[in-house]
Amino acid sequence: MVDLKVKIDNLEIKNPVMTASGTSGFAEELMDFYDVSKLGAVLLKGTTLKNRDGNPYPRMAETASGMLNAVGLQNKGIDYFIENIYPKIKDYGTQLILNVNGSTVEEYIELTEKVNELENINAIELNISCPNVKEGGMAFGVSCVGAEAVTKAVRDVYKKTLIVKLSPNVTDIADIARSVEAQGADSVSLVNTFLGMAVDAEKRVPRLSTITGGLSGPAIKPIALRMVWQVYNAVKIPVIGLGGIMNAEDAIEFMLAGATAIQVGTAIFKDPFTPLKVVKGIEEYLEKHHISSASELTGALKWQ
Amino acid sequence: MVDLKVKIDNLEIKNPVMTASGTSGFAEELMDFYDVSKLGAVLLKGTTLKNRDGNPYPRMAETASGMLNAVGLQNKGIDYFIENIYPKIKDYGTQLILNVNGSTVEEYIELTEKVNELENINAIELNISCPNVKEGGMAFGVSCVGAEAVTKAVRDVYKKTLIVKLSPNVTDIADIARSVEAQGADSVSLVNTFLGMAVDAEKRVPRLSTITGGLSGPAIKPIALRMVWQVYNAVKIPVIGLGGIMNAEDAIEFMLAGATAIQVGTAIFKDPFTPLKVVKGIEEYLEKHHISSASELTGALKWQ
Amino acid sequence: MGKKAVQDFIVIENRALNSSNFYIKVKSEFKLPDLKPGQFVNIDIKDSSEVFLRRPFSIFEVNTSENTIAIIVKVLGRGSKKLTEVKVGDVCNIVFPLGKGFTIPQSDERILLIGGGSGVAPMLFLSKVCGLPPENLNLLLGARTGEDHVNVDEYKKYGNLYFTTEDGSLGEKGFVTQHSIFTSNLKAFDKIYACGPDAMMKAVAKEAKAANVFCEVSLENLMACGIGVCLCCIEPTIHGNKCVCSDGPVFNINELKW
Amino acid sequence: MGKKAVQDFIVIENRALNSSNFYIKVKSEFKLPDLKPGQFVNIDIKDSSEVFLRRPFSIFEVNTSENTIAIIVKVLGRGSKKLTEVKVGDVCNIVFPLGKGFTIPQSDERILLIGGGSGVAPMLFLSKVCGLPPENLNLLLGARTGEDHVNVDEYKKYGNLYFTTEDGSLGEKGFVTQHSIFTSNLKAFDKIYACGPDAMMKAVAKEAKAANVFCEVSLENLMACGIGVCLCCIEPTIHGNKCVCSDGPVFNINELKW
Ligand SMILES: Cc1cc2nc3c(=O)[nH]c(=O)nc-3n(C[C@H](O)[C@H](O)[C@H](O)COP(=O)(O)OP(=O)(O)OC[C@H]3O[C@@H](n4cnc5c(N)ncnc54)[C@H](O)[C@@H]3O)c2cc1C
Ligand SMILES: Cc1cc2nc3c(=O)[nH]c(=O)nc-3n(C[C@H](O)[C@H](O)[C@H](O)COP(=O)(O)OP(=O)(O)OC[C@H]3O[C@@H](n4cnc5c(N)ncnc54)[C@H](O)[C@@H]3O)c2cc1C
Ligand SMILES: Cc1cc2nc3c(=O)[nH]c(=O)nc-3n(C[C@H](O)[C@H](O)[C@H](O)COP(=O)(O)O)c2cc1C
Ligand SMILES: Cc1cc2nc3c(=O)[nH]c(=O)nc-3n(C[C@H](O)[C@H](O)[C@H](O)COP(=O)(O)O)c2cc1C
Ligand code: FES
Ligand code: FES
Repeated sequence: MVDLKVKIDNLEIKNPVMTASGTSGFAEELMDFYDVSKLGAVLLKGTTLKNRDGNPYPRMAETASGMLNAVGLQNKGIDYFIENIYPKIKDYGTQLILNVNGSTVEEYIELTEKVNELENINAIELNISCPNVKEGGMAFGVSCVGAEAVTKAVRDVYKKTLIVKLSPNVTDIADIARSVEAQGADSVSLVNTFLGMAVDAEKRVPRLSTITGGLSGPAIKPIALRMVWQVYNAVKIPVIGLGGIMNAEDAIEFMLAGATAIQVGTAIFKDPFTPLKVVKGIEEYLEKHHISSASELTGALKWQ
Repeated sequence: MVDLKVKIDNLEIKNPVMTASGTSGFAEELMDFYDVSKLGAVLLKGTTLKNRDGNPYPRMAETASGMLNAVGLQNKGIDYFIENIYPKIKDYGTQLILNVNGSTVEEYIELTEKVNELENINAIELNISCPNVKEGGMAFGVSCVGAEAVTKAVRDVYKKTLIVKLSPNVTDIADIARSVEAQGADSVSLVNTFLGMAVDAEKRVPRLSTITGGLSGPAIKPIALRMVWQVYNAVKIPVIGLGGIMNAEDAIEFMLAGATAIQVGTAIFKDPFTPLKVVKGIEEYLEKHHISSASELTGALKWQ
Repeated sequence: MGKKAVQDFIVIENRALNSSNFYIKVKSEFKLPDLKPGQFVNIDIKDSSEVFLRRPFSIFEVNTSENTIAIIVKVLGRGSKKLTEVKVGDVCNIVFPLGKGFTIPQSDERILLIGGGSGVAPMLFLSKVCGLPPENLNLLLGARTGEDHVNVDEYKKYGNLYFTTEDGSLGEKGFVTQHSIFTSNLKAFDKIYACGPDAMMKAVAKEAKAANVFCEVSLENLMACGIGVCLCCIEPTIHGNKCVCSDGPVFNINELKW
Repeated sequence: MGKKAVQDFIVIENRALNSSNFYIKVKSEFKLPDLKPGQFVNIDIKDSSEVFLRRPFSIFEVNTSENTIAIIVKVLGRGSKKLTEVKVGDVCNIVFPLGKGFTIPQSDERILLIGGGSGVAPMLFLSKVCGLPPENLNLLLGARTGEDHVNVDEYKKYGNLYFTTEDGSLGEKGFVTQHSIFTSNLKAFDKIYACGPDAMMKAVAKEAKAANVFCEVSLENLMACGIGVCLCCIEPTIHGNKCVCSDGPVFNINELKW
C-alpha cells in the first residue's frame, strides 16, 4: 500500500489531487458523477465580496489543445455563499478551499475575515492573478509590490492555511513567489491562465466579448511546468502545480518538477472523472515504481 | 487581381508571408521543395559573431499542439556565412533578412557592421529574445533597459531596415515595444518562443539537455495573437506577427489583430509548403471578401 | 451521485439525411436513465487534432429497451464534420443526461412546435413523447430550401406537419414566423416550443410574447463543460445570468432578456 | 528544386509482422524518384490529438514499377501506435526522400549487416539492392526473443542469415556482438553496416573500430523537421555537430564521437 497523503503547511490532504477553482463550481455538480470525498481537495469557485455578473457572452473560445475563457468571476458574493452554499457542501468530506478575489486590498481583508469564520474551510487560495477582471485581479499579481501588499494584508487577518495563486503573465514568476513567501504565504499555487486572444477570421471580430481572455488546457502545460520548476527552486513553502493536467502522467511531471500537490482544471470539462482518474494513476505509478509515498515525488527530477 | 504587397518601413515585400528564423535554415533546404522567390521574405538562421556549437542533444520535445526546442543558436558565425552561404543564396529573389544575435552590445554592433556590407540583405531582425542561450539573448529582451540599449547601439551603425524581435516572456510586451520604437527600430516582430519545460515521467528526467527550452507551434497562438494586438495598439511602426501560424486563416487572424506581415515557423516542420500555401490562402481570402489589398487587413478587427 | 454519467457508447448507425445533416445512433451496454425532450448529450470528438472540447447535441430519439440514443448532426465546422465520419462499431464517449427538458403539455392542450435547422431534433422528440392527440399537435419546420428539410413522414402520426422554405420549394415560402398557421391566430395555441437559429427563436418569442402565449425555446449557446461548472454558456435572464447547460437549455421566453 | 516532395500516398497494405511490428505499404500516383537504402520518409500521423510532429521511418522496400514504398513500424509510443491503425485506402502524407544512404559495397567485397529491432528495415533493403553474390553477404539480426524477430525467409536468397536472441529461443543466445560470426574474425569483412538501438550500434562500432574495419551506422535521433532546417537532430562528429536528418542518418563510425 502506498501512502498518498501530502501536506500543504498544516493542511493534511488525503491525496495530492485537487480540482482547480472555476472549473468545478462548488463541487455540487461533480457530486452528480462521483463522491468528491475521494479527492484531496476541491477549490471552490472564485468568490468576491459582492455579487458579480461577470462578462457578457461569448465567454469562451476553443484553441489548439486549449481554450480561452472570459468568465470574469461571475458569483453571487461571499454572503450568498455562506448562507446558501456552504451549508450544503461543508460535509463533503474533502478539504474545501475557497478562492478569494478582491478589487482592493480592503476587499480582500473584508472577504477573508468572513471566511475565517467558516469551520470547514481550512484554507483559502488568494487569487491575485485573474486576467478577466478590469479592476484588481491580475494587477496585483504581476508586480512584486502588488503581490506583497495583498498577501501581507490578508496574512494579518487570516489564521488558517494561506495559498497565494500566481499569475503566469510575468517576466519572473520566481520573484513574485519569493515576495509572497516573505509576506507569510503558506503555499503558492500556479499557474492561473495566460492572457490570450482569438479572432474569427471570417466575421473579422474577436471571439470573446472582452477581446482577450485566459488560456488554459494542455497547450500551456510546458510553460506551467517550467514555472513550477523555477518557483520550486526559489521558495521553501510547498508549491501546488497546475496548467493543462489531463492525466496522471501530467500530474506526476508537475510533482517531479516540484509540486507537492496538483490541480486539475480544464480537463474536467472534457471528463468530470479526470481528478479521480489522476488519483488512481498516481497510486499505480507509485506501486509500479516501488515508491512508498506520493510526497517522495516532489522535486524528484534527476538532472546533471 | 488582389495586391499582396506590403511594406515594412522602406522594405517592399511581395506578399506578407515570411519564414521564421531558425525554422527555415538559410532557405537552401526549402529550395529542394519549391522556389522561395514566391515568398515575401526568408528570415535566415540566427547568426552570431563567432561559431557556436549550440546545446547538447536532446534538443527537442513534442508537446500538446507544439514543441520545445533548445537548439541554442548553433551556427558557424558571421564570417562563415558571408564567405560560404551568402554567395549561394543572395539571388534567391526574395527578401533575405538576417537574424542577428549577440551576448554583449559590442557583439551586436560588430555583427551588424558586417551585415551592413551585404548588398542583398536589406534588413536585419535583431534577436533580443532567444531563451536558449545562457549569456545575452533573452536577457536583453525582458527589460526595457536592455532592449533599449541594444536597439540604440545597433541603430547607430545599421542603415537599412531594423526589425527587433521581441520576447513573449515578459509582463508587458507593449512597454518593450515602445522602448525599441523610441530607439529607432523600424519594425518589431513577435513572438519568439515561450520558455517551457518537458519531463519524462517514466525516466524522471527532463526531456531537453538544457531542462528548459522554447515553446512554439499552435499551442502559443492565442498568447502571440494577444501580444500582437497589444503591441499594434501601442506603437506606430509596423508589426510582424508570428507564433503558431499553421494556415492562411491563422495568418489572417494575426493581420486583423494588427500585423503588417507574418512569419511561419514550426509549421514548416510539419509541411515545408506551408508558407506557400499561406500566400495562396491569403490571396483567396482577399478575393472572396472583395478586399483589394493585403495591407487593408492590418488591424481590421471590428470591435465595440 | 450517479445522476450523470460519462459512458462509452457504440455507434450502430450513421447515415446522411441530406447533404448536411446526419442521423447517428449509439447504443449503451447499460440501462439508460429517463431522458426528456430538450435534454442533450455532450460528445467527445475522437481522434481530431483540431477539436479539444466536447460538442453538445440534443437528444432526438431514445429507445429504452434497446438502450439507444439517436441525434441529428448538422455539419457546421470541425467537430461536427469529424463526428459525422464515425463508422458503425466505433466507440463514442458521451456525458449525459444534461440539461432540463421542455414542460410537457397537458393532454387537452393545443401546442405548436417550431424547428429550424438541427433544431428539429428536440421538437420531433417532444412531439413523439408528449402524448397529445395528433389533432392538438402542430409541427412547423423551416429551412432554406426543400433539400434542407429532413424526411419527417414518420411524424405525421403525431400531429399536423407544416413546412416553410425560403425559396418556396416546399411548404409555404418565407420564414416560420410568416407561415399561415403562425400568423393566423397564435392565441389558438396553449403552448409554443421552438428550437433553431437564434434569429428564428427571437422572432418566434417576440410574437408569442405579444400574443401572451406560453413559449419555451431551447438555446444553443457555446459550451465548454456542459455540466454547469464553467459559467461559459450563460444567458442573461430576469434572474441574472443563467447557465444554458444546467439551468436550460430550455427557457421560458418570459425569463429571457430578449 | 523539386528534389524533395510532400505527397499523399494511399495505404495498400498494413499487417502485423509480430506482436509489436507492422508492415505498411503505401502507393503513390506519381513516379517515385530513386530511393536508396538508409534513406527515410517522414510521415504525418493523421487524426491524432496527441501527436503534433511527423514521425520518421526508414525505407524498407521500394517498387518503382508499382510506385510503392513499404516500411516496418515498431509500436513504441503514441505516433507509431496510431500509424499502425491505418486502414487500406487511407491517405498517408509523406515527406521524402530524406537523408543520405549507405555506401554501396563493391561487388567483390564481403559485408556484414547487423540489424536490431526496427533497425532491420534498412539492413534488409540494403541486402536486397546492393547486388552482392549471396556468399559475400552476411545478415545478423538480433532481438530479445524469437517472437520479436520478423520473418525474413525471403532474404535467404540474398545472403547468409544469422540470429541472436537474449533468451536463446532463436539462433545464438546473447547480443549481436556475442554472435560467433561477429566474435570470430571481424577483419574478414570489408564493410560492416548496423542499424538498431543506440547501445547495439555503439557496441558494434567499438569492435569494428578496434578491428579497423569500415563501418557505417544509421542513427535514429529525435527529429522535428527531417529536412535539415531545425538543427534538433544533431550528432556530435569530428567535424562538429551534424544533422542526422540531412547529413545522415548514415554515418561512418570514424566520424562519430562515440
Ligand atoms: C444544447 C445544445 C444542443 C445542440 N443540439 C444540436 C443538434 O441536435 N444538432 C446539431 O447539429 N447541433 C446541435 N447543437 C450545436 C452543436 O453543438 C454545434 O453545431 C457544434 O458544436 C459545432 O461544432 P463544430 O466543431 O462543428 O463547429 P466549430 O468548428 O467549433 O465552429 C464553426 C463555427 O460555428 C460557430 N459555432 C460553433 N458552435 C456554435 C453554437 N453552438 N452556436 C453558435 N455558433 C456556433 C463557431 O463559433 C464557428 O464560427 C447544439 C448545441 C447546444 C448548445
Ligand atoms: C532516420 C530514422 C529512421 C527510423 N526508422 C524507423 C523504422 O524503420 N521503424 C521504426 O519502427 N522506427 C523507426 N524510427 C524511429 C521512429 O521514428 C520512432 O520510433 C517513432 O518516432 C516513435 O514515435 P512515437 O510517437 O511512437 O513515440 P513517442 O510517443 O513520441 O515516444 C515514446 C518514447 O520513445 C522515445 N522516442 C521516440 N522516438 C525516439 C527515437 N527516434 N529515438 C529514441 N527515443 C525515441 C520518446 O522520447 C518517448 O520516451 C526511425 C527514426 C529515425 C530518426
Ligand atoms: C472557465 C474557467 C474559469 C476559471 N475561474 C477561475 C477562478 O474563479 N479563480 C481562479 O483562481 N482561477 C480560475 N480559473 C483558472 C483555473 O483555476 C486554472 O488556474 C487554469 O485554468 C489553468 O489550469 P488548467 O489548464 O488545468 O485549466 C478558471 C479557468 C477556467 C477555464
Ligand atoms: C527549432 C527552432 C529554432 C529557432 N531558432 C531561432 C533563431 O535562431 N532566432 C530567432 O529569432 N528565433 C528562433 N526560433 C523562434 C522562431 O523563429 C519563432 O519565433 C517561434 O518558433 C514562434 O513561431 P512558430 O510558432 O511559428 O514556430 C526558433 C524556433 C524553433 C522551433
Ligand atoms: S457550459 Fe460550462 S457552465 Fe454551461
Ligand atoms: S530534424 Fe530538423 S535538422 Fe534534422
